[in-house]
Parts: sequence; structure tokens; C-alpha cells
Amino acid sequence: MSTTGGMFAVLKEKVGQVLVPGDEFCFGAEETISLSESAKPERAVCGPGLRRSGDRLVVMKSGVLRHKPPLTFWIDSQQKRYVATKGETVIGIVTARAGDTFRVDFGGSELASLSYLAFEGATKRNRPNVQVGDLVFAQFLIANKDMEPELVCIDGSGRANGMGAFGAGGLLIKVSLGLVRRLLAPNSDIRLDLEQLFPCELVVGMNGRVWVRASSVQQTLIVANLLQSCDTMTTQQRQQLFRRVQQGAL
Amino acid sequence: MATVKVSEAEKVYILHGIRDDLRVDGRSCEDYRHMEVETDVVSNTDGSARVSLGHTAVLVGIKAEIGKPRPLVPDEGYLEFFVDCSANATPEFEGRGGEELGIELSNTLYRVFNNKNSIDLKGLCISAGEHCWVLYVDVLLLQCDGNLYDAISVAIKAALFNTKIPRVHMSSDDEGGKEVELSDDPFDCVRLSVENVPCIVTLCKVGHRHVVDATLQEKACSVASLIIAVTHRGTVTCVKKVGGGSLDPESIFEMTEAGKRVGKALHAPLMKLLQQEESLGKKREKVGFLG
Amino acid sequence: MEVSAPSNVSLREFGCEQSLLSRPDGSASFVQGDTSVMAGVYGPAEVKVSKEIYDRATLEVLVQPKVGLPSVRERSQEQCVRETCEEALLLTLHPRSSLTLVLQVLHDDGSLLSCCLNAACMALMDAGLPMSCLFCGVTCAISAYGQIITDPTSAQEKESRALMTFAIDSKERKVMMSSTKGSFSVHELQQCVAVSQRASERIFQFYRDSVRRRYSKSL
Amino acid sequence: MAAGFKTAEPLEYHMSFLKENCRPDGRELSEFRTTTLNIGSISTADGSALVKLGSTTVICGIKAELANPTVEAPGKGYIVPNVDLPPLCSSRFRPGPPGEQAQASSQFIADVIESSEIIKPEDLCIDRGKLCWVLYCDIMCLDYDGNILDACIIALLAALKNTRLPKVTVNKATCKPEIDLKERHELPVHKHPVGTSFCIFQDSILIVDPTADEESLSTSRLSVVTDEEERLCSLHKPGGTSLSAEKLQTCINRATARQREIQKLIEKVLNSVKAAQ
Amino acid sequence: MSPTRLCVPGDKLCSVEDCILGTGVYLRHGYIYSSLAGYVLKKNEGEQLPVISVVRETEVQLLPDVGAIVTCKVTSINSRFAKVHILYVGSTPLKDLFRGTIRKEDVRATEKDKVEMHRSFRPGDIVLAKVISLGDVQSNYLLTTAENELGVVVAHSDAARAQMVPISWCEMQCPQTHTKEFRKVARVQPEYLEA
Amino acid sequence: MPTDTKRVRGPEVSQSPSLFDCRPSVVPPSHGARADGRQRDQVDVRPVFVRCGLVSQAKGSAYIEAGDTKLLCSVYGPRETERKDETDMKCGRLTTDMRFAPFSCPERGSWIQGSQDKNFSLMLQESLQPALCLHKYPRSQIEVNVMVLENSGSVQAHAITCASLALADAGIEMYDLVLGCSIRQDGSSYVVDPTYSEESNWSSSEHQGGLTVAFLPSLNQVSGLQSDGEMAEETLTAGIRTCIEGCYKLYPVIQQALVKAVRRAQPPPPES
Repeated sequence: MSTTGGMFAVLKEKVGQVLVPGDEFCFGAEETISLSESAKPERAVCGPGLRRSGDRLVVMKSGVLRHKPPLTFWIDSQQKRYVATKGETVIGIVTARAGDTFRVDFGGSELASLSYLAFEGATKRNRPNVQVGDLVFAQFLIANKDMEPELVCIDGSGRANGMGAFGAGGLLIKVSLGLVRRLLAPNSDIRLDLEQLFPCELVVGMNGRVWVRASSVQQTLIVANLLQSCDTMTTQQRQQLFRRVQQGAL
Repeated sequence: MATVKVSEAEKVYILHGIRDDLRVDGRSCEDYRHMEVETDVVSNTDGSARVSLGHTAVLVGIKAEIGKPRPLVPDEGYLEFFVDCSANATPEFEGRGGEELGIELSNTLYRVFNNKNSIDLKGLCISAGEHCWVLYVDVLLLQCDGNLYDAISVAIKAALFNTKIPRVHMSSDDEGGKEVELSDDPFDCVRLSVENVPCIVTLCKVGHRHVVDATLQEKACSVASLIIAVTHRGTVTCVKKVGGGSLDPESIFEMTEAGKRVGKALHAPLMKLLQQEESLGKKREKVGFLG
Repeated sequence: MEVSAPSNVSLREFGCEQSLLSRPDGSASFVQGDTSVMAGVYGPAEVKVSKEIYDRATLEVLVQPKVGLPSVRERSQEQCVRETCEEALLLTLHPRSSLTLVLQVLHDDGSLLSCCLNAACMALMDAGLPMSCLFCGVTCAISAYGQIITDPTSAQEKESRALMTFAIDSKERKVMMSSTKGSFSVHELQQCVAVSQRASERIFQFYRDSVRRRYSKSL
Repeated sequence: MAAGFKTAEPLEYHMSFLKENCRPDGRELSEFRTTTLNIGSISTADGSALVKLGSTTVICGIKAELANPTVEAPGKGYIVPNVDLPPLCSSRFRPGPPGEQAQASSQFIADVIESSEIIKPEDLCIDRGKLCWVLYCDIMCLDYDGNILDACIIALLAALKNTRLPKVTVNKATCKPEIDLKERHELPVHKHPVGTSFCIFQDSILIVDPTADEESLSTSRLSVVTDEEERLCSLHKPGGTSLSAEKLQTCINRATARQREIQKLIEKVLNSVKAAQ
Repeated sequence: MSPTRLCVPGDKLCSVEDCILGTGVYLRHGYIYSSLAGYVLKKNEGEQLPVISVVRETEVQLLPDVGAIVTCKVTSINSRFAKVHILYVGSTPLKDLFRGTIRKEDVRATEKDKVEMHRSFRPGDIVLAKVISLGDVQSNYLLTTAENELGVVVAHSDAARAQMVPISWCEMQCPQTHTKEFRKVARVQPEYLEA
Repeated sequence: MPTDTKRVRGPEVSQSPSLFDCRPSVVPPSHGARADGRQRDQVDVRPVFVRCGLVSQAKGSAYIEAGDTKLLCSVYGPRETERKDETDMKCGRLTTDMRFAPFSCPERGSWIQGSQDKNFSLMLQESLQPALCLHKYPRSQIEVNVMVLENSGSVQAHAITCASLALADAGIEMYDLVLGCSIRQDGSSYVVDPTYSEESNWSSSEHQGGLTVAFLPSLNQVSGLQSDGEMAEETLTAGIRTCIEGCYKLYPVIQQALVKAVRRAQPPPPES
């Protein structure tokens, strides 16, 4: 048992280490934890892979313990299957129309629904030009375990804000969810390395789908392949590979 | 089984007609529709026949193969029935629908032939307990327009009439083992006696009367039918009530009586026709497979 | 005949690799001596209406033998593995979805059920499915001379007069699953459970080391 | 009130009883339902028994046939047990090939036969390497109200005790067996394994002889099979909530007591059958 | 005729001129026959003729019928409808599973276009509803909760799984965490409470 | 045949010991008294023992024992129809499944259902359906399961009787009970409610046949009829009459069993 205050110290000590399901941390009486984002500064926020059980904090996924000051903790795991989370943006494939909604496959356990009206400027008369088979970049409006997830292509103020159906061209690839998070992190080193290589458009969905378009098909393919191989490489290996590509060796 | 939708008004019309012994197509209650029989229509079988009755069409092929007698009756050969309900006949046969009907039809055929006299099973035995002829009777439904049982039974009788089983000799080799030798001469073959093969008559109860060879419309007006397998002597080898309704005993007795009468009368013209066709031999005019 | 438990538990050499298959959402191979099992996990995925459970995920386990079709024996193993996994997984977090665990036996040289359990646990972890604890499988054989042999080979299994496989949880080291063959006394059973609990410590440490190796690149 | 609660919130309904150390059917936690036995009622079988455990009804019929032994075991016969859960016995089972539960039960019974040595396969040998008996032990559930494993073992044991095999002689000249169906002899039954099944509720409450409802709501099941020498023939716990050593010992003690009760019951019924003949 | 007369299906009970048909009987050729095995019951309800019925131990309301009040458990929801399992018809428990659907437009009587399914029901909730249609080939029984007396009667809180207490027609509260959750709450009437 | 992977398997082939029986098999006599002492050419059915409500899990159930023939039937439903089509919207569906326990016949049977069992199931369905008020059960199906525990002849007929009892026990609305009876024609004489050996051992004379009738006693309707073998039309009609007579003999026993079951389930309601 850790002493009061020492609990967070123990947790912080473990940051960056690999934990497995069943690992536990005990809270002292004064320490509280909040499951909601709107935590007061002294409360710890329990992120993905962690769960509160009574007065304990229990690990439920294997991975690396991460910490974001002041007291946000989560497990960074290399998971392939995406689980819908409210507010996250994903790339989905329109698989069917049902009534006045589209059914969208986003790689989760069930299809999400996407209303005809959830596009910028769409009205009952003016329906968006989206066909079955099209790719959409959309955000989760509803995502919880009790309900069918629902996507929208507009933000709170009704703007597209970068979301909507994709145009022609480009290539969709699938990468690990861990890589997606690294790509989306502020000042992502992979992204910086790529930018130095050659200009390309990159749309990253939290569901592990990445859409790439560069100036030529050849360059698009190179970027796609580089990204997919990033998953299994250390930083040095990656930088070495990027250098070789830049030199035209590959 | 293939069904059609019949409106209430049509039902009343059909019912009243039958009450007055006048059916929609002009027949009286115990008349068959036009029937065509053609034998030897499939070359790779030992016997075959095609029968059409109205728009119902069935094809029967018989293959004779050497097998082992059943342990309980070592001195007899046996028959195997298989009814294939092709999805061509009616779209309802697609998937499991056809399979179930096929099992029902073939089970009934086993019952119809489950007696000692229909086919001389002892004659199919080659050596007791070891070898016998097995006749595989394959029925293919080409088109369904009601009254499948009757059409199938006529086709089977015709195909059995047409069946030629190669003659076999038993020879013993040096070590005392026995071997079956088939005759090399394709014309050296045995024919089956089909005299006692029964024909099925289906009687469909419509209103207070019953009709023979019901069309699909007439069937839709009926709650139950009786099928009766009758030999040329009038012996009944199988009766069976089919359909979801019930029948009162008196009408069953009327129906069996009618069935016997109609069935008995069916045999003589059929045999005559078969023999006539046989005598024409190769010269006969082929109507064509689906003619 | 009184059984004698070895003072230190001996296990064959273990090996494990996670994430080695690209199609499943989680995968692992587990090797115990010459016994080896490959596990793949799919899900949480869409569930058939007939199998849908309104408040939790539906788990299906398939055991594929090295040769031939799965038989009644595999069905019994599937049941043991499935109910063990169901206890460890937090299935209520993914209601109305399906999880599928496929265990392909690559080679059987004894202790197969425990190897299946170990492969299953590593694959579930790799898939990132929420779990309340880990579990491991331990097989014990009681030899004709009354010795307890942990993690026996096929030959040792054949010569044994009793064979027991347990699944042990990582939280309290209690018995989650038990499957036995042959007859044995209560005392022998207690000894085997104790030995298995000790063995489980080593296996859980091995799990932790394997996972650490896997995440070494992202540390 | 009670009926409504039972269907809408079955777990809460059961827990409300278990917390008071009793069960919805009025039993105590460690109490079995009434066990009744009917031996030898099927004349078409070589041995048969019908067991009722409360409402749960299981019938076992044994048919002996002749076969060639395998090359690997020329001196052994075959014992082929199968458990069937037909749609007749409960609406939870659908027509078609056996489901997982039926298959796992069949395997369990096969394991118990092998582990307990209830029948030695050597006893089924007629002519080494040439001819042996196959005992088809077909067990069928007629009414499924939980705990079929215990009922199956009792039915199997009683049916085997009731089995009479016809006399076989191998004709020296023809090498063919000759059988006298009228002259029959008993089958040596070496052990008397009896099973006791438990269910665990909410990680700690242990109940014996669960009904179908209790089985489906519990978090774990456990079956202990013991013989007359108090040796364990099977400790079968297919997963679920983990169990402490103390609880396990409680289960084993209950199982040994149950074994004695059932062995007595079988003897009693067998004697009354013999007396009636 | 003895009041405790027993009959089996097919028994001729009386002429149609003597009685009015109740339940468990049928009419054939001017006579009333029993269609059940049970007790014959004649009731005088002020009419000229008594009503004749055959009754059994349980009410023979075996199937949900249009207009029946049913108790059901929510199994899944999406933005358009909730799927439920029907557990009771009136106060008779069903032995077998029947599925029903509550469409968004049938949740409540007012402001139908503002209904949000996840603010009305959650999986696991016990709901009182009324059958409005037997549905067609594709669909299940269609149910409605658009009456004050219909809606959620039992719900468990997301946080503590504790049974919540209704505090208004659209909110329920967890007694442990005091968090409020939205539901289409039924104003429970005593006659349904026993279910 | 593909190997059955869902059952414990035995050897590839095994043979029934009766094939090697060293004693000559006894053919039952074709004249005089029957093996069990019953009379030939008379409506001499075996006394039946019937009991309702033995299967606790079923909505209704019945057990029938006639001589050594033992059958159990359970009824489930009405429950939601699995495969729906238009007619199911107005009318309920009746499904039947009749099976033989592997140990029920002198020769061990396979677990896998043969086409013979399907034939039994079909006749059971067609015989029961006319008696049921299926229009009272829209969108649902009623399932009848029959298990033959011991086959000592006339199983189809007893299965029909047993199933109609189980349906009535389940409280399914019916126009009438359905009773079954079989006869076996053997030359010029016949036996009613034949045993297994009377069914399977035919003497060599001509005109052998079997006939099973399902009958609604109160409505005087035949709901099921099936025969095989060879019979003159007059013999057949006489046989049908005999079977109907056999059904009437059974009728009071079945009525009483059902009345007893109702009384056991519940005391009489108070007089209004």
C-alpha cells in the first residue's frame, strides 16, 4: 500500500513502463479520480486502458503507461481494432443507404449511421452528392456502448471544418491505431520527416485509416508504403529509411 | 409444393362447376388431361421415359448397377428412388423447398413399391447374399402444373418397361472365388415385367366431390387429397392422405372406389401405347426432348 | 502411494510472439517445449442477431487440431478456454458485439490445453481487449511413481496415472478452470494445485517480459 | 409480485433467496433434489436406466454390437458414450446436430468412463485381435432442468449394472461368431463413480445440484466425480469465477457423501428389480 | 349441468340457442364445442343467455395482441428505434421469446420530432408498452409508449448499476451517485406494479 | 458417409449380434391367437397407459405406453416463427419432429435422422394440423416433438394420439382430439395394433399390408391415412373402418387422462 500522495508518485514512477491487465494502484482517502474530462486540477483523469474499481485504479489493457500533466493517465497500447469514441474523427466507407441515413463502415463492431442532413449546407431538398462506396471523413456525434454510433460531417456550428466526402484520387491505407496517434500528436516526428520528403496530402482517421495523395501515383505509393512500415521500426531505423528514399535509393 | 393464388370468386366458380361435373377446362370429374408418353429419351441410362400431363412434365431415368443385397433379404435386389425437384420447374423449389418435396415424393414411391409383386425383386438377385441388381430410379421434375404423383408413376412404369438389364454369368476363378461377368453383347439383356407395376391416381376433394388429375387452381380450392396406387388388377399398394385438411370416412370410401376404377382403366391403354412404341423401334418419330 | 512435489517447478522452455498475424485484430503464438499453438482474435465485431447478448459481448472459441476436423474433444477444450476467457475479459464494455478466438494447434507434445490457454491470453492482450486480470494454464502429471511433473511431454502424459490442467488467475492465484484425467486422491489434487500456483508465477513473469519486449520499440 | 420479478430480473430474484441461504424451490444450498431411478425398463436395449433428479429426466440405453478391435489395442473393446439433448427436453435446444453443450457432455462422460475404469475395455474382448464388443451407451435427456452431468453418470452406471451381454462362441470351422441371445451374462462393473455438480453465484455462494435457471445465472460451474474408494475421477470446472482451496474441499466432501447415497440407491433398485423377476 | 364439469377439445357443450360463445369454445353446425381441455364455465352477465367458456389454470392469453399492454426489456437502441423483448402480456409471463420494436415516433405523444432515443431508453430497461400492430413479414410487433402510463418502469444507473428512482416524466436519479439520467418514464399505476 | 465429428465415434463398422443368432428365428403364427394372447380379426387394441405433463420444461407433454411401445411427446410454443412468409401473418405454423432413440428398436439406430423419420414426422404433421385452430396463433409456430423410447409396433398411430394429448395439455386450441390406430393385413386375416414382430415378419401369403389411420372422433373426420403392401380395395375400406373402431376404443382412456391432468393442475373454479 502506498501512502497518501505517494500513490500518484507510484503511478508517475511507472510512467513509460509496460503494464499488463490486472496491475493495480491503490488510492488513498484524499485522492479522487474523475472519469470525466472536466476534472478539477487535483483530480486524476483516467484515460484509455485504465479503469476505476472501488478505491483502486486497475489496468485493463497491456501497453505503456503515459501521463499528461497534471494528472491524466492512460495506457498507450498497440491495438488494431478501433472502438468508436465520441468526438473523434474517422475515415469511413459508405456501404448502404437506409431511409434518410447512410450506413458507414468505420472498422468498428457495427456500422455507424450518417444522416443526409449532417453535411454542410444540406437540406431536405438539397441532398449531398454521396454514393455508396464513397469515402467520408466524419466525426462521432454519438458513440457509446449502448447505442449504434452516429457520425456527422459538420461541426457544432454547422460547418464542414474539413469533413465530408472525399474527391477522386488518393489512396486509403490501414495502419495501427498507435501509429495514428503518433501521426496526430503535436509536432509528430514522422509527419515532419514525411514533409521533408515530398509534398503530400494526408488525412488521418482515428480508426487507423489514412488517406494519402501526392503529386504522382508513384509518390503516393511510396508514402503509403513508408507509413505502413513505420509501425515496426524504431526511430533510427525510420530515419535511416527516409534518408535512403530521399537519396533515391528506393 | 407449387401453389397458385386463387381469389374467392374464382373458388366459388370452380366449386360450382365441379358440383355439376364440369371443370374449368371442360373435363368431367374423372377425366385426365392430355397425356404424352415417350420412352428411351436419355441415352446414358438403362431405361428412361418422359411423361407430360397438361403442363406437368417429368423425366425418369433408370440405372441398373450391381450391389450387395440387403442383409435381411439376401435373395432379392432392390430399388432406390430419388426425386429431384429442379428449380426450373417452379421457383419455389429453390433452396430447401424442393428438397423437402423431393423427400416426400421419394418416400411415397418406396411405399408404393413396398410389396412383393410390383417388381420381381428375386429376379434381380445375381447370387444370394453377394450380388444383386440395384435399380436407381431418378425422377426429375421438369415442370409443375399439378398432379405430380400420377405423372411420376406413369413415367416410372414406362421407364421400367423400357429398362434393359445386361445379362450376367457367374464364373468361378482358379481359387474358387466367384466373379460376375457381364455379357458383351449389348442386345443380350433382360427385360422387366411391368405388368404389376402400379399407377398412382390422385383424387382431390373439392367441395363435396372429388376430381382426378387436378390443376393447380383446383388444388388451391381443396383441403385434402387422397393418393391411391392401383395395379391393373385393382389391387391397392398404397393410399395416403396428403394436405392439411381432413376427410370424412364416407368420402374416403367413395374416393378409393373411384381411384380403383380410374387406376385400373389407366393400365391397358398405357401398356398398349408402350408396346406400340417399342414395336416401332428406331423408326419411331422422335418428338424431341421437350417436344 | 504418496506423491512428492518437486521443490522447484520445472517448466520446458517457453516462447511467445505477439502480433505476428496481419489479419486478426490480435494474435500470438505460444511454445512450450515442442508444443506450439497459434492464436488469433477477431473483434469486437458485428454479431449475428441469433447470438447477440444485450448487455455483453459474445465470445466464440474455435480449436483447430493439427490434422483433421475438430471433434468432440476439441469442443470440450473450446468450452474450457471460452469460459476462462469470459471470466477474465470485461465483456460488458462491448455489449452486442462478437469476439472470436481461433486456436490453431501447430504441434502437440503434451500439455496442449495449458498451451492453448497461454496462447489465448497473450492474443487477447495483443488485441487490446479490456481484461480484469490475466490467466495462465498449467498441466501437471502424476507419474506411475507418484512424482508430480509440471508441463509434461506427450510421452510423460502417456505414462502418467493422472493428468490435471488448471487455469490460474493473476490476481489471487486461484483456480479458474480445471480439467482432469485419471483418478487421484484429494491430497494429490491439493499438491498439484499448489505446484501449479507456483508455476503460474513464472508464467506471469514470462508474459510480462514478452509484452515488454513487444513494446520496447515504443518505449 | 414474485412471478414478475422472476422473469424481468431473474438474477436479482435468485440472489434474494440465496442471501437467506435458501433457494426458490425451497431447498437448502447443499441439498439435492429427489433422485429416483428406474432400471431395465427398455426391453429393446441390452441394459437401460431412467434417472430423475427433480424434474431433470435422463434415460440411458446400452446396445452391444460386434466389431473388429483396432490394431493398436487388439485386446480391447469399445465403449461409445453419447449424450443427446433433443429439442423435446427444453426449448433452449434446436433440432439438428448436437450443440456445444451436448458435445462437451459426451466428452465429459467419455472421460469419466476412461478415468474411473468403470468398465475395463479388456473385458469386452471376445477373440483377441479379431472380435470384440462395442458398447453403445446412448444417453438422452427427456426433460432438461439443469445438472444433466450428474443425472447422466447415474443413468450410465445403473444401465451398465443392468447390462446383460449374450453368450458368444467363435465357430472354429467358419471363424464366424455364434451368438445365443437367450443366454446372457452380467458385465463386470469395477467402479461406481458418481458426480456432484455445483454452481457458484456472485463469486462466493456455492449451491449443489443446480436447476436450469440456476445454471444459466451462475458465474461458474463445477463437477466433482468420486468413486467408492473416495478417489477423484474428475474435477471438471470449465472456467468461470475462480474458486479457493477451502471451497473446493467443501465440494469434495459433499461429493463423497453423495457417492455413498447413490451407490446405495442403485443397489436397492437393482435388488428390487431382481426380486420382481 | 354440474358447475365443475370438465371437458376436452371436441366435446359438444350445448346448442348455440342456449348460450353465447365465450373463450375456449367454437361453433359448428349450430352447436358449441370445446376447443380446450378445462372447466366449463357459464356466466350470466345480465343478458338473456349465459356466456359459456372453457377455462384452464392460466389465462390463455398466450400471444401479444393489438391493444394489449406488455412489459418488455430493451435490448438495443439506435437513433430511429429501440428493440425490445416482450416478457409479459398483461400479467401473464410469456414462456417464449417475442421481439418488438418501439419506433422513435411512438415514444411519446407530444413533440414527436424532438424525441431522442438515448434520452428515452437504455438497454436493460424494463418498459411498459402497448401493442399497436402485429407488424408485417419483415418487422416485429410494433409497440408504443405514447401514453402517460407507459414508458420505463425499472432502470439501472450507468455509474453504479443501482435501480433508479423516477423524479419526473423524463428523468430518473441514481440513489447512490445522485446522477440524473433521461428516460421516458411511466407514471406507474398500481395495477401494473406487480409485474 | 461423412464422419460425424459432433459425437463420440466408435469403430467404422459394427454388427448387431442378432445377425449371428444361432437359434432359428421364430415367425409369429399367421392364424390362431397372437403371441401376446390378443385376438385376431377383432378390434383388440393393447391397453394403453397415458400420462400428461411429465416434461417440466414444455408447455404441454404426454407419455403413452401400449404394450412395450413407449413414446414421449412435448409441445413448445406458440413462439415466434423462424422463417416468416405471408401466410404466417394470419395463421400459425405447426412443426413436427419425430425421432427414434438409438436403443428403441431391436437393431441399434443411428443418431442421424433418416428419411424414414421425416416420413413419420410428415404424417404426424398432416394428421394433427386439421385439428388445430391455427388461425388463433398468427406470427407464431407450435412445435411438436415426439421421441420413441421403445418401438414395439404401431408407433406412428400412437405418436399421433400422444401428440394430440400433449397439444391439449399445452392448452393449444383444437377442434378435436386426434387418435391413431394401425392394423396389419395378413392374407385374409388382420391384426389390430400390431407389435414390432407382427409388423416386420411377413408370412409368404399374398395380400400383405399395413394401414394407419388418424381420426377425429367428435367431428368424425379422417385426418391421416397411409397404407403400404397390397390390399384389395374392399379390404382397405374394411381396414379403415376397423381402425376407426380402434380409435373409438381408445377415446375414453384419452379423455379421462386429459380430464385427470386438468384436475391435477388446478382445483375447479368457484361457481359464478
